[in-house]
Amino acid sequence: MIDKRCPSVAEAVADIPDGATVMVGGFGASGSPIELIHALIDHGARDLTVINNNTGNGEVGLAALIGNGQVCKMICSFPRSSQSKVFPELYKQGRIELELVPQGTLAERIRAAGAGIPAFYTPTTVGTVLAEGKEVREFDGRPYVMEPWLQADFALVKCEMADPVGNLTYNKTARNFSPLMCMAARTTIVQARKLVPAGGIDPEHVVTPGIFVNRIVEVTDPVHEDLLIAAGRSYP
Amino acid sequence: MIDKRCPSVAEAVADIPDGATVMVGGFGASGSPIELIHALIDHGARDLTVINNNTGNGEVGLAALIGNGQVCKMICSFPRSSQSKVFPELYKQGRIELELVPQGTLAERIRAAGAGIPAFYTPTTVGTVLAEGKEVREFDGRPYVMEPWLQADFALVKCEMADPVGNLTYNKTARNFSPLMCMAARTTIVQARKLVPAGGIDPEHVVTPGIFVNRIVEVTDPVHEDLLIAAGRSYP
Amino acid sequence: MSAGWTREQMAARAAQDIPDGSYVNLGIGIPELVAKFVPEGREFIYHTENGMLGMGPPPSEDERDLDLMNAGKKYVTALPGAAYFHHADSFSMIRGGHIDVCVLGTMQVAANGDIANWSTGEPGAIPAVGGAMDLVQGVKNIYVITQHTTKTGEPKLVERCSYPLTGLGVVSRIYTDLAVVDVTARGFRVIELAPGVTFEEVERKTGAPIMPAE
Amino acid sequence: MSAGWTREQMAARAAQDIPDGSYVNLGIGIPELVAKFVPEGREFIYHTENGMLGMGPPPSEDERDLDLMNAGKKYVTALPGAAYFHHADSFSMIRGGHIDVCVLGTMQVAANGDIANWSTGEPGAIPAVGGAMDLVQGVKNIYVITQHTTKTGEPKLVERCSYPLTGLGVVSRIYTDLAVVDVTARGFRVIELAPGVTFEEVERKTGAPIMPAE
Repeated sequence: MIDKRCPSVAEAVADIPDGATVMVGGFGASGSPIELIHALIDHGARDLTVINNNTGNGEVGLAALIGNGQVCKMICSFPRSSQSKVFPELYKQGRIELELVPQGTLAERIRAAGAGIPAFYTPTTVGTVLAEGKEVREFDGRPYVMEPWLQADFALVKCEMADPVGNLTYNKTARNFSPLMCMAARTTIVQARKLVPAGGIDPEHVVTPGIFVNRIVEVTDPVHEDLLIAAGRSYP
Repeated sequence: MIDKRCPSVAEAVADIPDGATVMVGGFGASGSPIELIHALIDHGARDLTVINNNTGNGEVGLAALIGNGQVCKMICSFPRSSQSKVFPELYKQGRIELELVPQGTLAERIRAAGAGIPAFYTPTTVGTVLAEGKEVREFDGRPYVMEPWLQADFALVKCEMADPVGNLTYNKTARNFSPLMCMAARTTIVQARKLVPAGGIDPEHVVTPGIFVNRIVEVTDPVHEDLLIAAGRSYP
Repeated sequence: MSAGWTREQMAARAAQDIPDGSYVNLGIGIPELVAKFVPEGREFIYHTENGMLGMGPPPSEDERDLDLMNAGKKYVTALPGAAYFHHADSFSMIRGGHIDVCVLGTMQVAANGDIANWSTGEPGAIPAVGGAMDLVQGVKNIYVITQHTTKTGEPKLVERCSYPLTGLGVVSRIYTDLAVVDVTARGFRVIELAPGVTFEEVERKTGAPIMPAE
Repeated sequence: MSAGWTREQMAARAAQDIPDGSYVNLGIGIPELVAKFVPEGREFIYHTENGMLGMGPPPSEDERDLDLMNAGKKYVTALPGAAYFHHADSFSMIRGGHIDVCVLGTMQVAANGDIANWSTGEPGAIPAVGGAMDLVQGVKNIYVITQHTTKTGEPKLVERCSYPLTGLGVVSRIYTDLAVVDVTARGFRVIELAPGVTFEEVERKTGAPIMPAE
């Protein structure tokens, strides 16, 4: 039987090289694959380009990865929040690059990569500074901006249930970007709260079909970013 | 409470005007909303442009709608099959127009309409007669064809379960184009095998969120095209 | 000088203009208050960009689910009939014109419907746009709730936005502490004054020509 | 003249070249037979365009579900680990390069990898393309299974396709009743002959220059 299970988060991320482009699931704290991110910190790959809606919070998870100096560029829609200090500081020091992408365009560019669509047109950003330098074209008399797909070498994703074939379900709004990132990355690495046998997920309820998943690690009791921050934790 | 239920298939389709563009769910017999199509035959709207993967089978459902002279143009990927006689005859007589669209492009054009994407690029059809007259453009050295969205006035769709808010689930491969058509049509009309109260569908299992649905008719024991054809039936 | 409408009253006034059964997306801040003032006999279905329709009020401490939050990253609940979906589907709802009303806060709105609510454009500031540009382009009706002026008394309703734009010509109606103002083809027009507020006060505090109610 | 490989033997030979764990899409006709000859110790996961991964063999009469069919509109089953999805997701798998192998029948294949398998181009014929053009552009490896010649003896492996193309330069390997043929940068090359078949016979029945096995 096909079995994409991987024994540990450490082994799952071990081949992520310096300079890789890595998509990280989650919207704020919800759906953030903290254990996989911390394994990537331990692993130590540098010069990473990271794609996430935000830039992490506190000094754990994505913020810790950035704080550890492993990220040279962030592609995101909202790089600050009440609890994000790490990215803003590095950014102001000119030590990290930022590509700001509106949230819907970010989602659609990731999906496009997964769907083999190299570019598409969207009304979002027309007439704003974020459209500067981009092709604008009219359809039915309305202007649209052309946006390219957004591919990645790896995706790190947290899910609720997984089977060994790689079928995934998510928990509530922790779903967010993760199904899209699974589609768009060359290698998709998933941490699952619960592993079930093939057939353990109703084929009607699968959100991410296994074809988009390469490695699955069971993390039965994942830490949650909000709770780590509330407890004043940092990583490593 | 929001309630999109409609008492009958006849009332559900009563405002479809002559000249409308109508998407019809289903892939071959699977997922074909036969009762809604037959109601449309009874209703009698003419000069319809119909979007479906095929052109119907036998002399029921979509084939009957075409046979009744109500359709002036079909947009589909595969207009013939072992049991489709109606369309081929009209087509050879020059009495019905055909826009042939590859299946994946058809699906993506419908999704694009629902997603507010007026055009996108696809590698499909590059270098073939189906790309003639279309814009071809290179991305990363590979040629792609530009394709526009495909909108519709109405969608007729069959689903498995529906709640009054319009959340839908489907049955197995009867899902096919239907969730996309729900997104792309100005008015989406659904026949549901089973109506459940709001909350009767787990929010994690919703395939089509209610925002894409306008009217729901319960058809508890829908006929299946394959069985009608096997029984030699025709409509009206 | 009158006190005009409170934040709650502004939200309640906006809620009056949203038809029953609307799909509604509420921005962070005063717009969120709209959900507290749904008129009797109406029901709105709330969309949140991070992948949910049928969003309900904040949970009590013990019903809180850390994986159930809104786009403002606040914990919320799911009402019967809710649905979860991924970000591409969520923004298909926005970009595809399926959401009826979006109520947003703003820094500036111009007489031609331009809105600037994402960046002050200050050098060194960290730009953050989120879903704002998608919402203003995609949602059918863009309503703005805002104080009529800034804390320092500068008008927020202006002839031309000086801050970087979020979208061009997208706002149709503005609810301030002083008035309800429509964006018309000929510019701002008051359609209702807060109790005790005069048109002259509104005119004085507006940074562009404004027409009185007809 | 040898009988060469049977339809089943062609399918079995193709199956040998598909690695364990591959995601596979099988065209209608001889390609479907590949599923009967999966080599010992390997497992393929079958994709069908109409929205399913993990497709299993045809059902018995009493386990048949009218809503569970493949792209050829034949009834099928779902194996443990199957998933259903809509058409846009299904063709994202195809167009996005997620499917490893597609095995197709054909009318013609050219020495440069062009394939023509959707239309004879006859005037008056009803064109029907289905998912063929998506598959040949999107799937990583396009294999063709076909008789080496038409029923009337015309070569199907040709210098240039005379029928309307499905895709350009996409085919990498061809399994015929006479040989396994690779499409290389320098044209056709035999990599294996069916038992009792000579290279000369293959060469004679091929409509383009062809190189012998090395």
